[in-house]
Amino acid sequence: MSDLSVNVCGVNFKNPIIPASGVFGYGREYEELFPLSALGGIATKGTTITRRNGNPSPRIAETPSGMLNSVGLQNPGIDKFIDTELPNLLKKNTVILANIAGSTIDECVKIAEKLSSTDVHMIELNISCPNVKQGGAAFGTCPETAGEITRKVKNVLPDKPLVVKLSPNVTNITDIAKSVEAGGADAVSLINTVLGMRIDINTGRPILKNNVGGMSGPAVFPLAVRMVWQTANAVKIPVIGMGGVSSGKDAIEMMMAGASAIQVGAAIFTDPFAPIKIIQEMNDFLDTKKIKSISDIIGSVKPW
Amino acid sequence: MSDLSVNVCGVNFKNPIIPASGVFGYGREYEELFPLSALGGIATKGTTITRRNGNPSPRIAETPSGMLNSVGLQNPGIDKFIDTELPNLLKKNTVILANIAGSTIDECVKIAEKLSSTDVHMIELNISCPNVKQGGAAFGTCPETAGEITRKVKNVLPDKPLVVKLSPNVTNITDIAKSVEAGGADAVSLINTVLGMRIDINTGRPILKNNVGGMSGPAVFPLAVRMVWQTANAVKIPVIGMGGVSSGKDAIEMMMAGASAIQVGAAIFTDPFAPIKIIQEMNDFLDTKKIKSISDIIGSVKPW
Amino acid sequence: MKYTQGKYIIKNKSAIAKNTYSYTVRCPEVADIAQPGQFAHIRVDGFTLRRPVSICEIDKKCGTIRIVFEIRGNGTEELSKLNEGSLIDMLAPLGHGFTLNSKFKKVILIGGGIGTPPMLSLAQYYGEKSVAITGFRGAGSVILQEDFKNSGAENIVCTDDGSYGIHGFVTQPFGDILKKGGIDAVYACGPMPMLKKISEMSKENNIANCEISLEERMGCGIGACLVCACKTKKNDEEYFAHVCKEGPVFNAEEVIW
Amino acid sequence: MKYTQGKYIIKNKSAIAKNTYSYTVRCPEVADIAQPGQFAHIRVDGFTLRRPVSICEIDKKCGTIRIVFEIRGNGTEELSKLNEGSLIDMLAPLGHGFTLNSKFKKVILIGGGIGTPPMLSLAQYYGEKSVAITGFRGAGSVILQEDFKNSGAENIVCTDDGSYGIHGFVTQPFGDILKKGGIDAVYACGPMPMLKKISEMSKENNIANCEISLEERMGCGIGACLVCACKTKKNDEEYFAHVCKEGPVFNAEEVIW
Ligand SMILES: Cc1cc2nc3c(=O)[nH]c(=O)nc-3n(C[C@H](O)[C@H](O)[C@H](O)COP(=O)(O)OP(=O)(O)OC[C@H]3O[C@@H](n4cnc5c(N)ncnc54)[C@H](O)[C@@H]3O)c2cc1C
Ligand SMILES: Cc1cc2nc3c(=O)[nH]c(=O)nc-3n(C[C@H](O)[C@H](O)[C@H](O)COP(=O)(O)OP(=O)(O)OC[C@H]3O[C@@H](n4cnc5c(N)ncnc54)[C@H](O)[C@@H]3O)c2cc1C
Ligand SMILES: Cc1cc2nc3c(=O)[nH]c(=O)nc-3n(C[C@H](O)[C@H](O)[C@H](O)COP(=O)(O)O)c2cc1C
Ligand SMILES: Cc1cc2nc3c(=O)[nH]c(=O)nc-3n(C[C@H](O)[C@H](O)[C@H](O)COP(=O)(O)O)c2cc1C
Ligand code: FES
Ligand code: FES
Repeated sequence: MSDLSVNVCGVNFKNPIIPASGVFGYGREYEELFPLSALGGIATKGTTITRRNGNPSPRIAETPSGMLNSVGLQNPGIDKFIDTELPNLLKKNTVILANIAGSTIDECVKIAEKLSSTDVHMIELNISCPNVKQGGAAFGTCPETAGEITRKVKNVLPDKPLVVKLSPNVTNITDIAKSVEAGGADAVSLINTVLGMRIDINTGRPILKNNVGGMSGPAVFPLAVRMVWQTANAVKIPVIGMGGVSSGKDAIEMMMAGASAIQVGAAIFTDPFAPIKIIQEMNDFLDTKKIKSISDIIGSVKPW
Repeated sequence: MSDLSVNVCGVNFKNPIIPASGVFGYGREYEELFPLSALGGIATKGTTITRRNGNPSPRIAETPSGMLNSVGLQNPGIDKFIDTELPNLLKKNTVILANIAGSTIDECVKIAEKLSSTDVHMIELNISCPNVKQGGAAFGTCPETAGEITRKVKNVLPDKPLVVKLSPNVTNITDIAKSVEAGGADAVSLINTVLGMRIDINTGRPILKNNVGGMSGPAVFPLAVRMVWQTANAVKIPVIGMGGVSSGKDAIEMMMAGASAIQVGAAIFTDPFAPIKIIQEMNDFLDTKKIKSISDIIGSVKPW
Repeated sequence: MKYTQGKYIIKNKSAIAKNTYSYTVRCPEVADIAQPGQFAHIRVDGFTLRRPVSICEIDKKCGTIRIVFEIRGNGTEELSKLNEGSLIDMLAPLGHGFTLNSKFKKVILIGGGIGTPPMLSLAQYYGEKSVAITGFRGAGSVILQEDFKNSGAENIVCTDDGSYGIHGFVTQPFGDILKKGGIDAVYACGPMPMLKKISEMSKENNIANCEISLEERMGCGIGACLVCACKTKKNDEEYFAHVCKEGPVFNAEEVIW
Repeated sequence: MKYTQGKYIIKNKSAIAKNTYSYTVRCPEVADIAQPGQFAHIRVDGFTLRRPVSICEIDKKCGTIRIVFEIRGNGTEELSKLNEGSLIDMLAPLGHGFTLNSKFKKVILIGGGIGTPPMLSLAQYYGEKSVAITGFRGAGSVILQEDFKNSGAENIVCTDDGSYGIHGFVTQPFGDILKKGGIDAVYACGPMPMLKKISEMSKENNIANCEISLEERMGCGIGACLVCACKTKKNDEEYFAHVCKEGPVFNAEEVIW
């Protein structure tokens, strides 16, 4: 039994595996299958200042080794989240990352303010949602804006670790990461989804009602590993890696690339037990290789 | 039997299917399997001013529904291409796109000059190779540089259609496309490969000796469709689409998104007959749907 | 909601129409709690997303459920390649099924095409108290007729081209029976235009219990990802319900068409 | 170069060691033209890239070839699931094989581990004129010994742990035979350190014909994509050769270690 615990900007995770924002809701449904305390943490569904209905359906499409989604941040709004979901989650003996998004900087700041007085463990600021018209990805693709929003949000969160979630739909991920680091982020997480499109050739119409959507799943894994590696080498703050992780081996690979913890998204749709299996497989790998602590492999890749 | 012919900036293709640059060499090896005249066209291996040995091996890795390569533009140099490969290719009764790349703008101009007096049908200027240190992707990720290099190359190619090949590793593909259009490009082609990385967790080293490489194959298809769609809606010049096409249905989908012709890369590794099968499947689709000409479906997608 | 995930043995496979397959799967823990109208979310090798398929029959005694599906795309095609003895990976039973009421005296079950299978478990519940009206394109796609007969339900079949049973749509015999009155509930599953028409006719005839089963593309299948949204009314307010959890069965009054 | 692509029937499958399988494939057009040292580029369902596997035996009369492979990763694992009667998709025969010379009087064939299979077709060509030296980790991974015996070759086996045959590396008996002299050619396939050592020893002993088979990750497999580059010397100049076309067999003198 190896030591799977990791520390990400001061927060202790019993293991590095965190269901990603948006696929896991607030955990209620998965509790039927396994105890949430088995997880390193949980990233909750992206929350906005007020309730959002999201985009019209269909909101999902299958792609080779992956999927597209265009949910568009459907959520009950921050007040309801804090009142009805968060208290329950905080009882689950796992790290809670509250994922938030806003269509203006002000909105993001307001949401963060509301969370600052709660007991939530970390805030994950999504500046990279490709599925909403305003804000979302727009924030995440310009280094200056990304830095500014980080600074203003961190301002109201002096005592809470702020993780900023980055978009892969950019020319230079390290520019954004550095700017966010300079803005005061305590960690970055990446990647959010890759903007994609599918067309139903029988109807001649896009499969998603939103026309385009965010690609995730194993297909994006090599892109995510590359971006995690580049980012981990560019900033000093920890990187939470995600994008296509579906096995313990994938998680190990992404941690070798520089991730301090791992989020798991689409893989949970394929197999709802994926996070649990990944934890087990990571443990097996470490045991076989006689590595005592998972922390030893973070960023351990030796480039040629 | 439907009409599969397409016209791309004045050049007639008997069908829209073109093996992509880099996977097909100069066609010699595939001639053993089928006559090159069955193809709409052939994009030749990227050629530089002088001979290049490329990157060290391993140069390829498997990924979920795709692959990474880091060949790094190994080629015999433009003079040898013109002397020994081009004359042979021009006898094959198919459209020849000479794919070229340079590490400086000057180099690109010199190569184009040399080709301007040949009978090659089109020049495909690669400003998006992720596998070379200088030039390559650097040109393709900045709208200004992309426009400038296009202008200078087009200058020496007044009588030859110039296709500029774009990188997907950018925040905004339409900015680059518009800039290249303004620079005088007769068409754009996209996407080149998506920068990715894989690590061998048993050795802790990147699988590719170049550390990172270009991802292609079905995994990137939704990303490519999205970029083709955005680009076709942003420019007036034709778009040659590619990225993950591996069936007639995929080709139809990408043409609906706005592509006037299709290049096929990684799919040829999986099945060397892929281009021939794709042509047949496109024909079958049109027949079933009673569509007379493939041109009718170009850009026909109706967004929601 | 209680459900489970597992790999279960296919006890029986049969091709029951062109491109249409029936699997009987041994899964006692699922059969034990499954309700008519619920579905199984099935993993198919090589695909990221699971495929939702309705539960067609529930045999608690044998510990089996039955599913019936048509090949529509790559996923169902791959699914159809499983054989007797193969394992099928299911997340089940999912969703909110039909409201069953043992006091109902007469109910109508309407299935259109591949929407027919979930009606069978209702026919088996209501037996002689039910009239099953099923509609298909043509004789070649008619399915489950023996089973409906065995259930004790009165059995009416229509085909669009008249090649089997009544020539025409299910709405025709449905209208005739409605006129006679005495209907406690209407249950339906099938294409949207059919469901819409049935809902309207039920409303006109003041049927309080008209329940319909909807389809939407799904991610998680259990209510966590909010992918399967469908516009509904709740207390006259617009409300994005989720087909996988609040559905797939909705009261027809709730649906916004 | 002549080759073809097709789906061919597996006539015989056998597990010949732990995780090691042998397939005999009926493909007359391939068998007809195949040469020892050439390989087949095999498509595996669910993977983008084909897997290169050496041709182990060529039976022109029966129109079959044989391949022997070990499970190393996901692709070979999937490949190992094919059964007798299944179709295997091969692009073959590919590459530049071993130089055969009927005038040679004595040749040494050296196979290390899963590099052993291509040596068998050489043993069958040279028969009693050849000495086959094969080396394995331990008794559990020893393969093809019956076949080498039947070929008429003199047969020497080594294992790293001494659990079968001679305790030690193939270079030991190789050195002994070299000393006796009279060797016209050395052919080898196996891990790089072994090949390097054999090349050096051959050079020291002035063996002009030392041919070794190299491995490199491949794309097309036929010389078009330039993926499988390997540094060689040609007329004393550095030259990027391509393992799939100019190799996999190279004269040891050409290789840059
Ligand atoms: C609650 C529910 C119950 C169903 N019960 C049955 C049944 O009993 N028998 C049956 O034959 N079919 C049933 N369906 C429809 C069935 O889910 C689809 O035909 C199937 O998912 C198509 O998958 P594919 O891979 O063949 O098609 P593809 O088009 O290749 O699928 C691509 C993606 O779209 C989704 N998709 C495509 N069509 C539908 C659809 N109509 N509904 C939901 N998702 C879709 C797929 O699940 C997959 O994620 C049901 C659908 C739902 C929502
Ligand atoms: C000319 C040639 C002949 C060969 N002959 C045999 C043989 O007769 N028997 C046998 O068991 N093996 C042979 N190999 C090695 C065999 O190709 C690899 O073991 C196999 O490709 C591994 O695939 P995988 O999916 O199991 O491993 P993975 O590591 O999952 O494969 C990932 C990718 O790397 C490539 N790869 C991994 N290892 C190698 C390797 N050693 N050489 C080339 N590509 C590799 C794979 O082809 C694939 O593209 C030969 C290789 C070459 C180049
Ligand atoms: C259905 C769905 C909904 C998502 N919603 C959110 C969200 O609300 N906020 C967010 O930051 N990311 C969201 N994501 C992105 C994921 O958190 C994750 O970044 C992405 O899916 C890549 O990981 P994966 O490949 O493991 O799925 C969503 C992804 C999916 C598939
Ligand atoms: C092995 C390999 C070599 C390539 N070499 C070149 C090249 O020399 N010039 C170029 O413009 N693109 C090159 N490409 C990119 C392809 O032409 C194409 O843009 C990309 O592979 C996406 O298409 P696909 O998904 O169908 O492979 C290469 C791709 C591969 C796989
Ligand atoms: S499919 Fe996830 S909420 Fe319905
Ligand atoms: S694998 Fe393509 S050239 Fe060798």
